Amino acid sequence: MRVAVIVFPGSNCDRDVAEAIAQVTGKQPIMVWHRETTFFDVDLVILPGGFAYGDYLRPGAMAARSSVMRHVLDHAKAGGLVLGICNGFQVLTEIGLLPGALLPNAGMKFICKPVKLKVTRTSTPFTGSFTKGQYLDIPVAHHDGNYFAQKDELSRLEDNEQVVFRYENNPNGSINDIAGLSNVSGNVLGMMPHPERAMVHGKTRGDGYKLFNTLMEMIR
Amino acid sequence: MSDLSTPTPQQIAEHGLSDEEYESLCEQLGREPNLNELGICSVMWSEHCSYKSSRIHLAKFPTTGKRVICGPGENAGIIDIGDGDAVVFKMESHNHPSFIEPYQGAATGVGGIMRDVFTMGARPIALLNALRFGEPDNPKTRSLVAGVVAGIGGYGNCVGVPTVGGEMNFDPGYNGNILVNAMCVGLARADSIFYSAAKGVGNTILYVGARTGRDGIHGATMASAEFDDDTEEKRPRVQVGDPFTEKRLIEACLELMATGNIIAIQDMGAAGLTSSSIEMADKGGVGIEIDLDMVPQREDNMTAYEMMLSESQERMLIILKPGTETQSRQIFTKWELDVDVIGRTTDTGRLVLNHKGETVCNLPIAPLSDLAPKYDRPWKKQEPAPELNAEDLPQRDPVDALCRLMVCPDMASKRWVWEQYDRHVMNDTLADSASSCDGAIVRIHGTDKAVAISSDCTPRYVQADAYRGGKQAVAESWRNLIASGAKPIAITNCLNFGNPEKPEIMGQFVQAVEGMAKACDKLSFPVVSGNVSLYNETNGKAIPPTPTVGGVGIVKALDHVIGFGGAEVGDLLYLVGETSGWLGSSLYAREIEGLSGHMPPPVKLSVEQNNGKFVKKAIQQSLVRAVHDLSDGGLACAAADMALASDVGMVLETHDEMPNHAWLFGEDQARYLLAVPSHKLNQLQRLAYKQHVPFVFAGEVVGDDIKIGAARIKVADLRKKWEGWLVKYMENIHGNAGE
Amino acid sequence: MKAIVHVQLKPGVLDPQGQAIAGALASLGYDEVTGARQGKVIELELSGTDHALARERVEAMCGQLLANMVIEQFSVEILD
Amino acid sequence: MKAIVHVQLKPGVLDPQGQAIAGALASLGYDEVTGARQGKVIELELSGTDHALARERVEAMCGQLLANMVIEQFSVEILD
Ligand SMILES: Nc1ncnc2c1ncn2[C@@H]1O[C@H](COP(=O)(O)OP(=O)(O)O)[C@@H](O)[C@H]1O
Ligand SMILES: [Mg+2]
Repeated sequence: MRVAVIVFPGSNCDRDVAEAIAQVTGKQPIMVWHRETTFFDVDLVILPGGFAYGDYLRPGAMAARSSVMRHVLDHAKAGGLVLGICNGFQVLTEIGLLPGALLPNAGMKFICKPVKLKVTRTSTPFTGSFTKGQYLDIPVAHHDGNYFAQKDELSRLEDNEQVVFRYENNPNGSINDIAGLSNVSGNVLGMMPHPERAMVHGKTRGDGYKLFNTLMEMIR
Repeated sequence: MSDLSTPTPQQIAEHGLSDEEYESLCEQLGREPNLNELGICSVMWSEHCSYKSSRIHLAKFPTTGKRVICGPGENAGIIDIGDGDAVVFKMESHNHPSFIEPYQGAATGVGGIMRDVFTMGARPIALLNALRFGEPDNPKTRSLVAGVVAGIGGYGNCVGVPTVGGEMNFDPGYNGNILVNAMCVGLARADSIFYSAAKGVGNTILYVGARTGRDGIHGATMASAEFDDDTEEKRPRVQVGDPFTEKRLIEACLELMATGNIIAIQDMGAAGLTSSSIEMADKGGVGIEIDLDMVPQREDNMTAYEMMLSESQERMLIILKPGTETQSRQIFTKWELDVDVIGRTTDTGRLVLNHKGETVCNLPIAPLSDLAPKYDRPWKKQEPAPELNAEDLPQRDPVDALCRLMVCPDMASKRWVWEQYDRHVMNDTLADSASSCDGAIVRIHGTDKAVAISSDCTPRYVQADAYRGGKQAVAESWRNLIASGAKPIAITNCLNFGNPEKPEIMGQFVQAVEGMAKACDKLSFPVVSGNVSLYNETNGKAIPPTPTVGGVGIVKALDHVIGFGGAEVGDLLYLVGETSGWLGSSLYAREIEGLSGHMPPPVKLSVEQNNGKFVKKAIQQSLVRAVHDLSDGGLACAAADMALASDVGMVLETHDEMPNHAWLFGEDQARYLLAVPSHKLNQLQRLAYKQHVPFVFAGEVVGDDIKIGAARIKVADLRKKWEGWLVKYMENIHGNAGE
Repeated sequence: MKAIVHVQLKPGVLDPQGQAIAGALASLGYDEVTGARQGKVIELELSGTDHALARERVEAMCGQLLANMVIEQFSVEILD
Repeated sequence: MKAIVHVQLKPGVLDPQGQAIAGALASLGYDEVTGARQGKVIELELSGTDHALARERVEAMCGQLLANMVIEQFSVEILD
């Protein structure tokens, strides 16, 4: 599996996710600086967590307008895989690869804690090895994870079964408990929780590991 | 004002220099300074920059050791943790700014301490904070808590350095003067550490980072002045932090460090360009000439005075090797940071500033640094505090008392705080505020080693007896590291006191320092960095003396990491150390009996060491399932912590000869509570016997209740109360919470 | 020249900031406040003198970056 | 009634958001932008009809909650 991790000024989970990928695939992903204008040929593009451009204006807004994002759009439109984690999810909504928007948490506070996620869509390369209704332990750490979509948009994405993960106990006010969302075809996934922080669970493999591993097996 | 004019007496007074100081300055210069020079001298001679009241006492700290690479004097202390790795750390106060503007004050405190660490070549890997607020009922407290916590999180989370621990107390003594002490720990390679000495003549001085604005002018003198009701006037001097710039600055500086282009590097902290340039010149034994027209400026028409005294954040000064300018600039340009050559080193031993075609300052370096005033201020020994006799206190329901202690503001769960901190970014956090471990544990990236970190101080002890209190703060830090499975190595500290010109405050300071020094010496736990914050007073009333200790230890193998959350039903509870039932200045005395100011517990350092050695062995030989040091609230509170963390019930023993309150809540030092699996008991007992360690049966892990004699409470009910206090308090938020 | 850009949430979009403000004001005793919404004002310094052109360009900036058209709407004022 | 509250950073106070916005606009090719500052607008729905009283109350809200007087300044408009 060839993987690219996009690095924006202010990204801060880029190293963490790259190491998670390396742990699963045995291969270092390529790190792509946001000013990159040449095409990169990979299977999966990851938009990592962090505070690209300090989350100024709106989280993900400025990152979404980086030159590299044109390639990410092309890649996604050609059916390539894109995973946006936390700040990466915000970038994906800002650039329109996913519908809706991520607003400040209902409590207006940053929240860092473990959460339980229910898998609600398995027909994606990211979740193909999970079963519907299965629970995953993957932590969140964000200030703006309160997913919102207008009514008709929301019913459309529910009808299309685009919701991939829902919170068991909604930490941020997210509409319909949405924690992770895909596009219709399932090749683009945005999620607020950080799978790269769930690589181990005690002495065994964590659910983040399982997610990345699923991805690798699907592609192989 | 004309910056080149000779200052008026009023201007001299406004700059906080005493008449004698001004005279001595003129004598050293051989003339009167102009206004620019006065501004520069006054910040350099301020308490904050010159440590004029504290220097002679700080010299009492032991600062060397087998593992010490760099002790106090540089931006941060450095210890060797083996395999070519080094850990760089320091703690610093941002008390005054945080009281004025809690969000920005705390945020810039975090930013400032990180710069002290990465300027030495280390990548910051952990942040902690020690916070002291006024009493919860004070109308300002709630919004100060909200603002400070949001500011700490807002900055650290954005930069992407985990905030892994800290402490938070409430006391009316901090009503008008809160304490915000931030600590940063960084990781470097021992063979690529960067210092601030500007060696060599004719080398380029590079300015990098944010532009200079008019913010924070006089911050250093403000930090050295008491508060009064006119504090409002000083408000516009607060600085706004920009964590996004800090993040890029870290990456760019580390990238530049890897090139080998740097001769010296220094962050611009208090007194900005002034103190950074003077310190670099002084350490390198050179002069410095700066062309102020080249300084990146945020605002129009800035004067020399403003540029030199600005405390705009996120700026660094770098001395480059000749010929590396272009490559160095490119790195900062890539990170979209301002960068410019602003001057060069000279052989004159002077600080020369040119602005708009004029020389606006020409001062010899030495009077500003080495020859700055140094005082042996008069100090008064504290009267010995009275002893508190446990027998004189009434008998009470022990479980009821336990509940009241666990729910008091100092003991109640701080979840509301630490859930706002990203504790896991960088993926190396093994134990944080949520983890029920006496120290925070952060793995050395890519290895099977870790550092343990703890921040500690018990101000009520220091208040009653500064010498004992100073000793105790160091001992508790050491004990916390032991109890988390680490070998304690060294400390940093932040000494928060009132006005040193008062002999009784100076007395607190001197005795606390002597107590700390004694403990550091005996425990082989040297001081490698620190910070002093004096004049923490409002309307003449000083804060409780608060010498915060930030301890760092090494965990050699990750399976040595232990906490107090692992106790299982069937385990036996054993108490390590001797219990006399010492209640003077205890949490019990304060919360239950409303008594304070009695003699705090003695700190016997050889006992501390011996007991610690035993506990370390017990951990390394896997003889225990959970370990907790005993501190506030003694045995009963440590047991309750363990019960809550392990989600188990406990039956606690009572004592035949001692009243319950003494046995359960006494705060004798050098003690630990262990949860021992029954099949390991024999082995552990033998070890205790061999090491001459008091090892006393204290109870059993059983059921769902905490039970003492006939009294009991469900652990689940205790949890609700313990978790509930701060949330309920903060949900009532009124007033301005910052951003 | 100067441009003042107002960015507001579209009607119907959840406004957690506004809600938090309304809640806090109520708990401070300002019972007359029956609702609050929070928006942004962005002030741009612009070179040039052509107002019509400036407006056109600033509206483009809004569409491209300053507002998120999924949830926000904007208005532009050009001043000297 | 309605109150429109504008909250802005005081002159001279660093505005990291504004700086980042100006930078982003420049890199999108909007070279005419020479500076940007970001502020807030808070719209309050108010019961009652007395404008003078409303203004007084809203100014109190600003001092107490809506603006951070250490680094911000505000202005209030009352509308029907
Ligand atoms: N201000 C704070 N920031 C982060 N963590 C905190 C803070 N205050 C308390 N904590 C965390 O809460 C836990 C309990 O704190 P405390 O009672 O002070 O510990 P102890 O007395 O055992 O050293 C610790 O893990 C500590 O790191
Ligand atoms: Mg402890």
